[in-house]
Amino acid sequence: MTDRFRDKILPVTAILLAIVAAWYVGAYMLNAPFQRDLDRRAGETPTFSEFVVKTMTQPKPTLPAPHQVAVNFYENTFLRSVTSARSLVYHSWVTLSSTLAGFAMGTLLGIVIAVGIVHVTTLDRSLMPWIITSQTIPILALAPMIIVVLAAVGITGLLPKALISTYLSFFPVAVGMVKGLRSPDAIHLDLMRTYNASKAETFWKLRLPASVPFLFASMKVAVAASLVGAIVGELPTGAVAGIGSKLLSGSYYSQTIDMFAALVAGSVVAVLLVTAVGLTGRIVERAMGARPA
Amino acid sequence: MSVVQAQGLGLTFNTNDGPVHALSNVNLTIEKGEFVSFIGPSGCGKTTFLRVIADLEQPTDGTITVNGLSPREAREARGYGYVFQAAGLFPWRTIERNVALPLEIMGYPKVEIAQRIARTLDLVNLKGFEKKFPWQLSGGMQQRASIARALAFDADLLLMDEPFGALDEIVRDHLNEQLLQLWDRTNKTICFVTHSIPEAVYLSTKIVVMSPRPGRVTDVIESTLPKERPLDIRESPEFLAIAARVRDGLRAGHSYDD
Amino acid sequence: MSVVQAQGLGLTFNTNDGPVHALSNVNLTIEKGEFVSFIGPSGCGKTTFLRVIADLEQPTDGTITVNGLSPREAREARGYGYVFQAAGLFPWRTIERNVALPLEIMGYPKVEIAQRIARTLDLVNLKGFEKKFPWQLSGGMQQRASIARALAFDADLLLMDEPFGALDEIVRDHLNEQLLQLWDRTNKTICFVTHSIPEAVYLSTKIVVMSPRPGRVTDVIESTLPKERPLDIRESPEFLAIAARVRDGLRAGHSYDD
Amino acid sequence: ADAVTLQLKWVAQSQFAGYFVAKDKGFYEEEDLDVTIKPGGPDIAPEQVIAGGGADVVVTWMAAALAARDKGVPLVNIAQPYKKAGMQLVCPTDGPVKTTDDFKGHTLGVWFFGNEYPFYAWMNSLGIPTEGGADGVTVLKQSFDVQPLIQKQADCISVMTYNEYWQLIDAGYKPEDLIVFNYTEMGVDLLEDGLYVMGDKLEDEAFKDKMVRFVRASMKGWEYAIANPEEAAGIVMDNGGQDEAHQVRMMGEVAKLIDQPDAKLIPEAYERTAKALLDQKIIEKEPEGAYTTDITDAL
Amino acid sequence: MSGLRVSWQGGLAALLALAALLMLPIAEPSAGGPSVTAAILLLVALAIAVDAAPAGTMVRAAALLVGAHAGVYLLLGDLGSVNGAARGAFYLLLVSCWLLAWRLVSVLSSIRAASRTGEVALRLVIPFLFGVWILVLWEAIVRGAGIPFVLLPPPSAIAARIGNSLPILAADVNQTIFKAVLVGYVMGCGAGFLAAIAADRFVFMRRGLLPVGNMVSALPIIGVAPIMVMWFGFDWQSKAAVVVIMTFFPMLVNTGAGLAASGHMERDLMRTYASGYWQTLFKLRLPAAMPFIFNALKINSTLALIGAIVAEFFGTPVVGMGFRISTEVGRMNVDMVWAEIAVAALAGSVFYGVIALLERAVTFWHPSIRGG
Ligand SMILES: Nc1ncnc2c1ncn2[C@@H]1O[C@H](COP(=O)(O)OP(=O)(O)OP(=O)(O)O)[C@@H](O)[C@H]1O
Ligand SMILES: Nc1ncnc2c1ncn2[C@@H]1O[C@H](COP(=O)(O)OP(=O)(O)OP(=O)(O)O)[C@@H](O)[C@H]1O
Ligand SMILES: Cc1ncc(C[n+]2csc(CCO)c2C)c(N)n1
Ligand SMILES: [Mg+2]
Ligand SMILES: [Mg+2]
Repeated sequence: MTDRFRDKILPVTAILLAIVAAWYVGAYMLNAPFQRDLDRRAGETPTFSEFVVKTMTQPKPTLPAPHQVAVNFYENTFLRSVTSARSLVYHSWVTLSSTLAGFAMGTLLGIVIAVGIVHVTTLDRSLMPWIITSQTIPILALAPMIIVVLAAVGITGLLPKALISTYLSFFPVAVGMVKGLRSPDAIHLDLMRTYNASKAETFWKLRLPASVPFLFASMKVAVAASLVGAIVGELPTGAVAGIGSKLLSGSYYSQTIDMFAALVAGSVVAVLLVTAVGLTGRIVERAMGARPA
Repeated sequence: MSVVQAQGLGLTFNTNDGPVHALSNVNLTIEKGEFVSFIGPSGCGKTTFLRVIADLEQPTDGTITVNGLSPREAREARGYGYVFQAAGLFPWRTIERNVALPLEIMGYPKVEIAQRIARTLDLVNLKGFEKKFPWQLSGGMQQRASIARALAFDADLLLMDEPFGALDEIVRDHLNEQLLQLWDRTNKTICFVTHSIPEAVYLSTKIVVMSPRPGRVTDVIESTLPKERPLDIRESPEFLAIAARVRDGLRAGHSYDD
Repeated sequence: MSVVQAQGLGLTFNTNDGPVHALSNVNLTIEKGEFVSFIGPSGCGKTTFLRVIADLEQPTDGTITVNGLSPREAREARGYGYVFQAAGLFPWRTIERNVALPLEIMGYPKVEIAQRIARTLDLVNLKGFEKKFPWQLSGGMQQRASIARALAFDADLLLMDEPFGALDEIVRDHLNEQLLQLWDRTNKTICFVTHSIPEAVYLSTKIVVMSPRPGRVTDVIESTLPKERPLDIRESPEFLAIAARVRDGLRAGHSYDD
Repeated sequence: ADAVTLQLKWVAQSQFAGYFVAKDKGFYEEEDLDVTIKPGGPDIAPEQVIAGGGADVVVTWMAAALAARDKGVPLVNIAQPYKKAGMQLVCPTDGPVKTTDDFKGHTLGVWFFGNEYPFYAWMNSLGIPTEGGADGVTVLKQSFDVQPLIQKQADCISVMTYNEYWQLIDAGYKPEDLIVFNYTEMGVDLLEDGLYVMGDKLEDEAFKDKMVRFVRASMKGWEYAIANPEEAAGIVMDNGGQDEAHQVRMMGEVAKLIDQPDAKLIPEAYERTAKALLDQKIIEKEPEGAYTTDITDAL
Repeated sequence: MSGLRVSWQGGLAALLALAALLMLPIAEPSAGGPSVTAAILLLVALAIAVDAAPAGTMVRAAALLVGAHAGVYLLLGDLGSVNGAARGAFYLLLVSCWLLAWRLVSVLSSIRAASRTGEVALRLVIPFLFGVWILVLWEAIVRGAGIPFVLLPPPSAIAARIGNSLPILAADVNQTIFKAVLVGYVMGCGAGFLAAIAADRFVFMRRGLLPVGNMVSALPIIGVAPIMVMWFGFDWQSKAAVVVIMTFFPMLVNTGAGLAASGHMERDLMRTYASGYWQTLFKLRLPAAMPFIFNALKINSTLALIGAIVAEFFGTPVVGMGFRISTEVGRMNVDMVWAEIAVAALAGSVFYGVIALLERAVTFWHPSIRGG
């Protein structure tokens, strides 16, 4: 118990406290100029402590103070029914579902592409450059057009958002897996050759297990990218539901506190997702007899 | 039909600082059922030659046939088993699953796989270590696991690259005997790299002595020992004579003789 | 003061399917300037014992001191050089840069590093391969490079785990002699694992015979051979007597004696 | 019922209250229409949506519609609910800009995405270059909020009378703290929210009839919304609007821009818009047939 | 082994060309008339015939090259300027030409180049052909089916737009890539790398920093970009900040995985030298981590570009690729949007290529580079 405290809780709290402290200082510094303008126009001359309090209680601050965000986050997470459009849980769930769909499709696509590239020379030579090019297309710039086009052919709802997540997440997986699938030692590949193992057997028995560290590193990046994709995909749908829509509607009205609460919700989802992938990775590696470090 | 037939075989590696002539003008014929040992100074091309037979390296000169086919065709016919110089076990498989690997690939039925694992692990004296991962084994145990892996399936040609290098004398003697029995019983052809002159003489029907830079065959000694070889044959004068000849060949190939 | 002093030393590995007793109740004292060989069946704990001395493994029972310090302190004082059972060269470094590695870490000056590289690579007969990468070397050459790496710096204690396992007899004899000379000249203490009984007898002042499951010391033989040892001492009756005693100890430790 | 899909130019807010009210109050149903309203957003171009077949009718600004027409999307204005433009430029009184003469050398926030034309037309008429430097103005692509002013990143910013202006007020500016340049008052405005359809579809009488019914119901919605701003704002909130008090206020301002809910396009305003766009080479050819009064005449 | 060897691509192409013959004309109205149609059919037939004949590889490749490309060139020309005029025969012949190009790529892929330059040339030509055909199909379908310009312009229009907007494109590239992307990329990768080292070195940091790092991973640009504009102003600095945030996490994760990738024996070896943390890091663990680190560098090279462009959708000066894209969409200048996208794709590919070359040089020892 005390070990747990020393090893886990203490460091995380310490770092979080440091961030919160820096955040307060930042909130003061960023909100102060506007507060000064306000006071000047109103002809007020508050004392320093009054002034500090004012910078922390603006309704639409440039940088909301942590407690403002915390209160908003708490209200919108715990005090609302989870089906209400004002509940962050509801919005997080909407985002999470398209993230997971996109992540699953992206990971699969990434692996399939990597397998193709590693096994088929023609693909390696002709496809890889264009996959790279595809990622340099600012998909987020095209996201609205894509959503529009898909809506025109009748695809709406979860799928278009998930497709954007897929697009963003398949690339890290493909790049990592190409590397991973090519990483077996020469001696192991030679061994498989001596058995005249088919490509499929070499893949399942050697290349895939050898690529596991690369796969999980890539999947962590991919799941985070999926989340970003899902959030961005929610913007052009008219801001109906999801963390992205909260961010968007917050930004129209400069409701920075709402925006930050939504950002916090997004980050919590991210931590959960990345941690889940990390844990899965560790379980898989343990099952594969990895030697403790 | 000869199992291996090499003619004017040469292999040159291109490296960052110039070519390395690993093999040059190697002529050698190995008949079915022979037990051939390769002996020679470190770096003389023994491993390279085995790799050429196994179609893991492409010769740059000359020709070679394996079972009358090109090495590639022979490999595709799963004509041989190979024990590498390093164990090369898959770290994510337990010992028994490592031994099962070639059997799975060659499509043996489940029951038979289990039997063969048990039999070969017993042969190399690794009973009780089935469920361990490679890094939990000592160096010699890993090497034995890799031998078990190559013996688990029935290949007519066995290529063994210093399989007993990390084993103590007693185990080595034991495995030498086992190998001879196996060879005798199954009429396999065996190509065997070793650094031990007594081992080479004890096991082989033919000893190939090589010398380095460039790697070539300097002597081929046909053994006159009977096929039946008790361990104490190693004290016989015939045995010692052959050993002396091998030692001379070996010494001649060396760059220093201090 | 003894260099290594082990008392009631035991080490148990916890594995997925139960504990493995790698060492149990090992008592051993090694004095400065001794050349100690460890010999024993595969898996009896030789490597483990060396690793305990080197502070790479923590004993679960008993005590051990190295140079009067704990293994950890001794390691931090850079008290020893270690040659692993496998070569363990860094693939991104050429051979000479691999040999340079410990020298860089220990802060030797540039000029001296160059000299030492040249000297030790010459010693193991790898001249001309300075600029090659490890995968361009044969197995024996890699092993020699790793020996060179351990000999390049001046450690009072050398731990060598089957350093000559992949070498042919001629090179082995050569390196045996070189090692003896070095030991004689520098008064190092050497712990040497080998599977070759003649090698153990030829080199050592003390031979430790071990037996497995659990690994323990079954015999400690103090050599009566003189310090000056020409190669042909190996035919002397004294030599053969010691060798026989080692062989008996080894055989006794084995589970099968067929 | 006949299906109609309407694509808005922006998110659900009182700017589009008439359509939401018409749907909510059943005015569309009365006309035997089944209307789907798709909200827009910062990167949705209604012109693209309609060209791709994603909508039957769109709400957009005339400048954007004519630009699309120039690119081969045959958009036709069938009704113009907004008579006046709501866009204006505001500068704080304590800032450097007091009159149009003070613009030189300062930074102005402008909305792009097709909303920049009135600004450039105005600068053109003032003869001020927009490439920056001491003699010109530096243009900043403004985000859709009022932060650039609060942050003092721009000396003046664009606002809508019905939206961002009130956000400034909410942020603590008083009306007397702000200098306002209103495009309509300066006579350099371009027509804003109008209803547009694809010209080729208008050849179909049934479609035309559908549009007549649609516009009629929509304008009924606007009338109702102007008369009942609180209720209209509530309906907007039900459809995804944010901040009820703000929506009520927006409804009041929007009513001023709509003026008469007869949906008739004023030809002079159209001519002015087309000329400004031609002058700035935003469109290349003089637009023809870009509007029709057939629908509004049939109301 | 003489006689005819018809590849499946060739056979299918011949069948399609025959079918097209029955469904003429190509377009309504046809710009070139029957003589052009005849020429196309002739070219295709000739290419198929030469490919099937026992000719040398080079001859066959040349015939296919000419047949496929001259054929499709005439085909597109025959469409004239009328959009949406294509008929069934047009698509049949299009696919027929495409199959010939496919066959060409297969023939080229099978060539074992004798020289190094030949090898390099092949490595370039094959993806180039692949790309050319993406564009050709795009052009043909957009024009043939008459897809509205504002939805998807044909590549020819995009190329024309690139041609006469070079100064604008150059200014945008300078603003977005040379300022925001490069600065942000270097800082973001650097920060991720240092954070991974800190987390590795100090248990405290590992426990505390990694969860926080994970949080950063999900900060969506849409939420972050406005905040960065608040903090760093509307010029490129705020875009660079967005890039920093986007590239931080992949680097953190991959460096972390890489630092765990060195072998046990190697680490034991360093212990026997009583090598300090930093020495072990620099001499063993970082080199062993390089394949992972380059993974992150590659992923980040494309992420950085996306991030900088999208960040410009918020507040920016009136220059930059993202600014141009969002503005020109609103103006219905979709060709300009695609011109920027094309430039972004080109710049991104070059960026990626440079990193891939660097990777080959640095991790030459890794099995994936030595050939796996
Ligand atoms: N991949 C390679 N690239 C370059 N040179 C190589 C390569 N593999 C082997 N060599 C060189 O070829 C020569 C022969 O190597 P080989 O491995 O066949 O020797 P060996 O006889 O098996 O030696 P050992 O007994 O030490 O294992 C050596 O000089 C070695 O340096
Ligand atoms: N990390 C480990 N985890 C579990 N068991 C281990 C581990 N390392 C070694 N062992 C076990 O400890 C015993 C002794 O191993 P060790 O490596 O010391 O043997 P050795 O005497 O060096 O043998 P060899 O001559 O084959 O190298 C073996 O039974 C081995 O399975
Ligand atoms: C796509 C698009 N972007 C901006 C505007 C300008 N504008 C008009 S209303 C409004 C919302 C606040 O009232 C804004 C920003 C627009 N019309 N369409
Ligand atoms: Mg070898
Ligand atoms: Mg050992």
